[in-house]
Amino acid sequence: MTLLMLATLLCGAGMIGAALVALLTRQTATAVLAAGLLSLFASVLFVLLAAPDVAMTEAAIGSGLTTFLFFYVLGRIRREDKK
Amino acid sequence: MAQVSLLIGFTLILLGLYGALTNRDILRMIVSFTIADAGVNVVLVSVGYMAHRTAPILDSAVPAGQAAARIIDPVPQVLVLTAIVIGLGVTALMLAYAYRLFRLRGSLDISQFMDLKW
Amino acid sequence: MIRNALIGLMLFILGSAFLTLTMGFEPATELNRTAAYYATHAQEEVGAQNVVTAVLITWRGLDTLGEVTVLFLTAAIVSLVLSRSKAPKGASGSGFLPSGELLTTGTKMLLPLIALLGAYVMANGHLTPGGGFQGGAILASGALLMLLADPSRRFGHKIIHRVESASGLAFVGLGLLGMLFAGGFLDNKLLPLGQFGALFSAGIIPIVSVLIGLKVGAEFASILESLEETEDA
Amino acid sequence: MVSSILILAIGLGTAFGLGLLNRRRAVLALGLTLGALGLMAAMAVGWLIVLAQGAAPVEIYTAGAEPPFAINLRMGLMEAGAITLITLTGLLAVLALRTALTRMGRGSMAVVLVLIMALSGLVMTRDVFNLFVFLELMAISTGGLALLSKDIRAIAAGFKYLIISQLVTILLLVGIIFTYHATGSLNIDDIPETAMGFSGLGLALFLILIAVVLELKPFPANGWALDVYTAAHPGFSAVFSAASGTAMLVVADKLVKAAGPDWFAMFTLLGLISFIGANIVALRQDNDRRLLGYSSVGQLGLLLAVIGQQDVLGEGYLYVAGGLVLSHAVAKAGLFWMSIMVKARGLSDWAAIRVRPPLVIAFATFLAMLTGLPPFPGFYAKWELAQVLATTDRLPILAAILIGTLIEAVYLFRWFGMAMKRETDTPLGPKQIDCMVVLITLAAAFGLGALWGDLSENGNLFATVPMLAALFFLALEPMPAKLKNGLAIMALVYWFAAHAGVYDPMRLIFLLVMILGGAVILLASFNEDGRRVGFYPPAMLMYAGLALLLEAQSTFEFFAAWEVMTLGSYFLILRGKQSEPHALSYMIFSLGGAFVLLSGFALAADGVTPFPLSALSLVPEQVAPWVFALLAVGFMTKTASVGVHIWLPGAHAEAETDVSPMVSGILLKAGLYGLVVLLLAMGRQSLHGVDLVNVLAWIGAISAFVGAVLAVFQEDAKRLLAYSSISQMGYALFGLALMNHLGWLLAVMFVINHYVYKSMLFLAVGGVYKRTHTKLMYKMGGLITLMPFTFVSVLVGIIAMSGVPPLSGFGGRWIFYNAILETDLRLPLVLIFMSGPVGFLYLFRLIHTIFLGQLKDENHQIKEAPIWLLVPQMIFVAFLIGFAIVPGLVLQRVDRFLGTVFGDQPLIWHGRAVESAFGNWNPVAIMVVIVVIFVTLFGILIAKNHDAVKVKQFNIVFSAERPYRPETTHFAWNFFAPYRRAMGFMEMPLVTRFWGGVSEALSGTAEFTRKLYSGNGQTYAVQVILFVVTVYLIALGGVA
Repeated sequence: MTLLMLATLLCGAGMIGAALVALLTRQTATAVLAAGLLSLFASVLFVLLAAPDVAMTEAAIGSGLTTFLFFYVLGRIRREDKK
Repeated sequence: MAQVSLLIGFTLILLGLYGALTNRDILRMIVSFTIADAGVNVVLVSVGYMAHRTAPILDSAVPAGQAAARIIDPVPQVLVLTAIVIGLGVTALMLAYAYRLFRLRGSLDISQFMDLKW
Repeated sequence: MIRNALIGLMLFILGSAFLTLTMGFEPATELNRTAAYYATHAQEEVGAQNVVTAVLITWRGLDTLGEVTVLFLTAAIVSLVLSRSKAPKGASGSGFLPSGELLTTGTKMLLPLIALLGAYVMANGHLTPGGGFQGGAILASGALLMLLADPSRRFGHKIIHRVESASGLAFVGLGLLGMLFAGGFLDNKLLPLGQFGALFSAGIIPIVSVLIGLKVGAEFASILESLEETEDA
Repeated sequence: MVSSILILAIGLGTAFGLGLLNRRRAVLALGLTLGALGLMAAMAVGWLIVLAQGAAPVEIYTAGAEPPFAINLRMGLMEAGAITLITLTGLLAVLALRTALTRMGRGSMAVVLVLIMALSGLVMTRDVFNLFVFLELMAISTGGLALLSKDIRAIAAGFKYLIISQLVTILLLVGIIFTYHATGSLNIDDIPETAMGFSGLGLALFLILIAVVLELKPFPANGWALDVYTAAHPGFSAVFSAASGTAMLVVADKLVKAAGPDWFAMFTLLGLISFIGANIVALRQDNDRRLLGYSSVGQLGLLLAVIGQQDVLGEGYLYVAGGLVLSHAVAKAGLFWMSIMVKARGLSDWAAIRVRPPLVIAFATFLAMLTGLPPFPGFYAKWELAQVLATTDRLPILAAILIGTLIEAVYLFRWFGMAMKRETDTPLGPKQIDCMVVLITLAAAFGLGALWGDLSENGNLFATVPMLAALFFLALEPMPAKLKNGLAIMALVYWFAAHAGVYDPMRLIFLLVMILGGAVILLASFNEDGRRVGFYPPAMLMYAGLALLLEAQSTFEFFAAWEVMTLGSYFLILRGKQSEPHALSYMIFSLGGAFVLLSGFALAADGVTPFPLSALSLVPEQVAPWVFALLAVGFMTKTASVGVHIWLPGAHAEAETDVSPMVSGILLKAGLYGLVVLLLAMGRQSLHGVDLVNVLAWIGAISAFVGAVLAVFQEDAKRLLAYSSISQMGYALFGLALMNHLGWLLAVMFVINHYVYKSMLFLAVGGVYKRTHTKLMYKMGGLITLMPFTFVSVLVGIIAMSGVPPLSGFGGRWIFYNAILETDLRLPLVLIFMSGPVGFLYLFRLIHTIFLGQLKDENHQIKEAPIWLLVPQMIFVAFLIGFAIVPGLVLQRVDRFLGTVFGDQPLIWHGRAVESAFGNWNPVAIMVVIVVIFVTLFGILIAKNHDAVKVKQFNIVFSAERPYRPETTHFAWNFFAPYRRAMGFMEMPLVTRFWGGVSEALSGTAEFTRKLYSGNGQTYAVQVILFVVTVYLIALGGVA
């Protein structure tokens, strides 16, 4: 029980930390990565909260596809910005 | 346990909102919204959490007869699944808009897009 | 600065509302009547081991249909947003340079595996964690990989759109069949429930799962396609 | 009926299926989209018919399980109505959007289908989370469809919209999950009635409800929505306003119903703020689409408030809310679709529609509908609403709603005025289909009006002969004017003949003046050639209102007739060349007056429906004075009593030649009729010890005096006549307020006389204007030889009017002096006495400056006025002389009737002579004496004529001075300068300045407030959160 609690707290700290990084960093790319990391932490938290389905989805969609989409758009914007 | 994760979720929502309301960069606003969305998802799942119970899957460990006493509430999880997918959709859409807006002005600063007012 | 302080203050008040909710929150000790119903009826009425999938696809099937529609809508609109400028054939619009031999070969090897995994996750949604959405996302990541490996290669538009439309139509059609032959829109008992725990069981859930998976994968591929085909400014 | 889930399935299935089509088959895809929407609409209509016939609402279960375990939908009357509206709007919108949709391809069509499907789903679903899913679908498709516009700013608007919907999502989801936690169910029907509280379920419900309110774009947290309205394709804006708005209202309704009456106050307050705020801001708006956006926001606010009032509306709730929703939706959609054809965005660019009369009719109809004028559903709804709010002592809410409506009317009718009177460089881009879409909407507007009238317990305006006649003239528009004029006269004469025998003498007098008098004035309209498009429908609408006014037995009928009359006369006045601002101020004052009447009637009825006018005498003592005061103010607005008179001079002076006598000679009498009805029923009332009737007498006296003084200083002949009307109506008001037999007889005399000589003078001056092309008197002069008939009619007119013997004006004065000798109102009496000679000052100018003196060079060639203008004048001349000789013909009957009212008989009629306590009046003898004197004097003058010396026009020596302004050298210019020095202070535009201040203040507020809408999407998001937090704090304070 306490172990579960500890893991939860750790996850929470990780998420909030990632969120802060995402908010405070100057680099958009870092922010996107931090948000992806946050999603990963979230899926761990979901496992802890006995929600494996949600965890899978969050991992695949939240940290996977979303992050990729961000990078994709970011990449294009950067390249065009340079022109 | 549930309260702790609720707090985590709410904190994420507020952090996300703060970011979305203070960052002028459109992409950063969208990132902030995904953080807030993650927070909402955590809140939803936390509400369904019940201590000392297992995930809502009826395998050999949890026979159907005992299910009502052994599993946690599946409904919030279902809602979160839906919410995550919808969140992806909205994020993708906002990103496409952001890209279009960027091509319009060559800038991602939201205060550049104030042609419509009053 | 004043603006940020104001925003902070506002969020503080909002936070205090959230705090009230948290403090007043008492975790349930018993399943409420809805959840209890699901827990006790999942086996006999739906025949799915994974209660989440059972709820998602059967009892809250209309939500799921709506959610698939959200992705459909997003794909359609993303293509509208970006449609003004299409890249000429063969030219890459992606932000990534053509990749090396390794990635290309690796992709060719990985792709069947990814597809298989996706199919597995989809088809087993009623038994284990996973289901249409997760499987669809896995398929989508396959498409992504393809794109990374060979950005200049076009997806088969037609195939994507056909899959997108056909799976959606089939979903709606299944729902309507449920009205005709069973208890209502998207009623699971359209097909026999089969043996509890088997792959081909749980009524239409596996079929719907696969349809959802295909649809999600196709929609995401379509979004990627739209992004990909946009010409550089 | 087929299951209503098919409506969703068809929409969704078609949207998915479109992807199977070949990309190039855009037209086929459009056809499929239309077909699907048509099918959906047909099903909705089918359900509506079944449910309207009393079938019970149907629950649709999905997944073969009962709620709350599976999602269920409900199809009830409200749902069926809303979905019918939504699907039909969608259908027409696709037609309107066809070009954009085919350009963007099948994907865009799929999005439209999904949007309409989602809106229908929102309406039907009974599950909160399902609601959320549909809401997201709505938000996403809205964000996407904003792109259909060619305006690139639409991209930013769509993005702003998405930002806000993210915020809404967050609030909604948190609210939903805690509601689920508290109730163990996601079904709306399982939400227990919850007190407004700020913990647990109460707070969760707060979050859900506020999220729904946000989707209704509440002022001031709505900049994002306005940007969408401004930039989106109007074909889509119609859906955004009409269909999405309706769906969200239904959602708000079902959620708040579940949450219980504790939340109604919040909805009402937020709704009213939105209604008034948005309308004020709209005052400063000059982009048509954004203006419509503000109006949409306002209307949704009004409806939110109505949802909040459902506790008192009871069974009438659906009727009221439905009437308002439909009025808003149909009118707004129609206007947005019209704006497709108008190619430039300024308000005055709508002048382009003038080339297509049907579009003008549509424009007018939609505006009338939005303002809640008859015969449209909003009118019936507003009446019902006012009744209920007054009965339940919610007068502040009623006042707020009426003020908001009035502000809305200001900018809507200003817009109409601009469209009618200004010019634009951008021609109309009319396409057959766009016109068709608008005309279908127009037909729907009338259909709904008929339906709502049919459902009303107060009777259907469409079932009245005068209304039908007025509508008939709409159909006659392509005919030549002369034919229409003949028909109009026949119709009026017929109506008069059919009712003359039935009415009591008092009403008969008004019937005589309004209907038969109207027919006489219409003789002058034979002067017009061509088709005269846009004249007869409003004229007949006005006459229909007047006819119905006299027919009215209940307060509803009276009020409906009043509004019909106002609407018709507004369009009529607007026809004048320079009348744009004046018609607007006429409309605003009239509507304001009408709203005061509405409140008075509602207060009096206390929920009794229908409430007979005669029952006004039975109104309980504590409210009676208030009712009296409200009604009196309403009627005095129409008679242009001092204080609310500023609309009159412009409106009467700038109207067309044959319209001026109608609005002056006839329309003003409607106010008097109202006062007669009021005083007959309620008699004397006193409020805080003040005798209200005495107040009326004072107002009458002041109006009589001030009106006369102002008339003295006019240079414009028609304005002079207009100001004189204020004075004349003051007399009549004073007479009525004397509350005795003779006073009333005086008022009746004035009703007749004022009609006759004012119509006559307006026609005469109009004739002069037709020839000289000016209304400024100092530019005329010497016309006596060129226009002898006109001269005669002016001469007779001013003799009659100034009350000198021998004509009927003298009879009026005689009765009048008798009447005031019987009362003890000394001070106003002095004023009235003084306004007599002042009146003579201005009347004298009409003859002197126009017809006597030197003829101007440029006027040498002019001819007598057109024959058709002279015909009615000569009829009036004959009548005046006849009436002067035998006043008894009419007056005796009224006198007898008044005897039954006041129970006395101060006049004794001896054949043609009359005798009172103070003396006698023998009209024939007077006539003989005067004619003898006149002939004698005339003879002497002719005999002496050879003494006169003729002077040439330019036989003037300037003593080396060049006049700065040439007109100042004319002797008639500023004729009464000495008086101006003495009495000029009376001219000080106190009242004008007061009303100017009111309008300045409103417009300043608007200018200040709209700066909120900075255009920055992030600021909008901050505003939305601020809105939520503020409401939360206020509600928290309210609960604590």
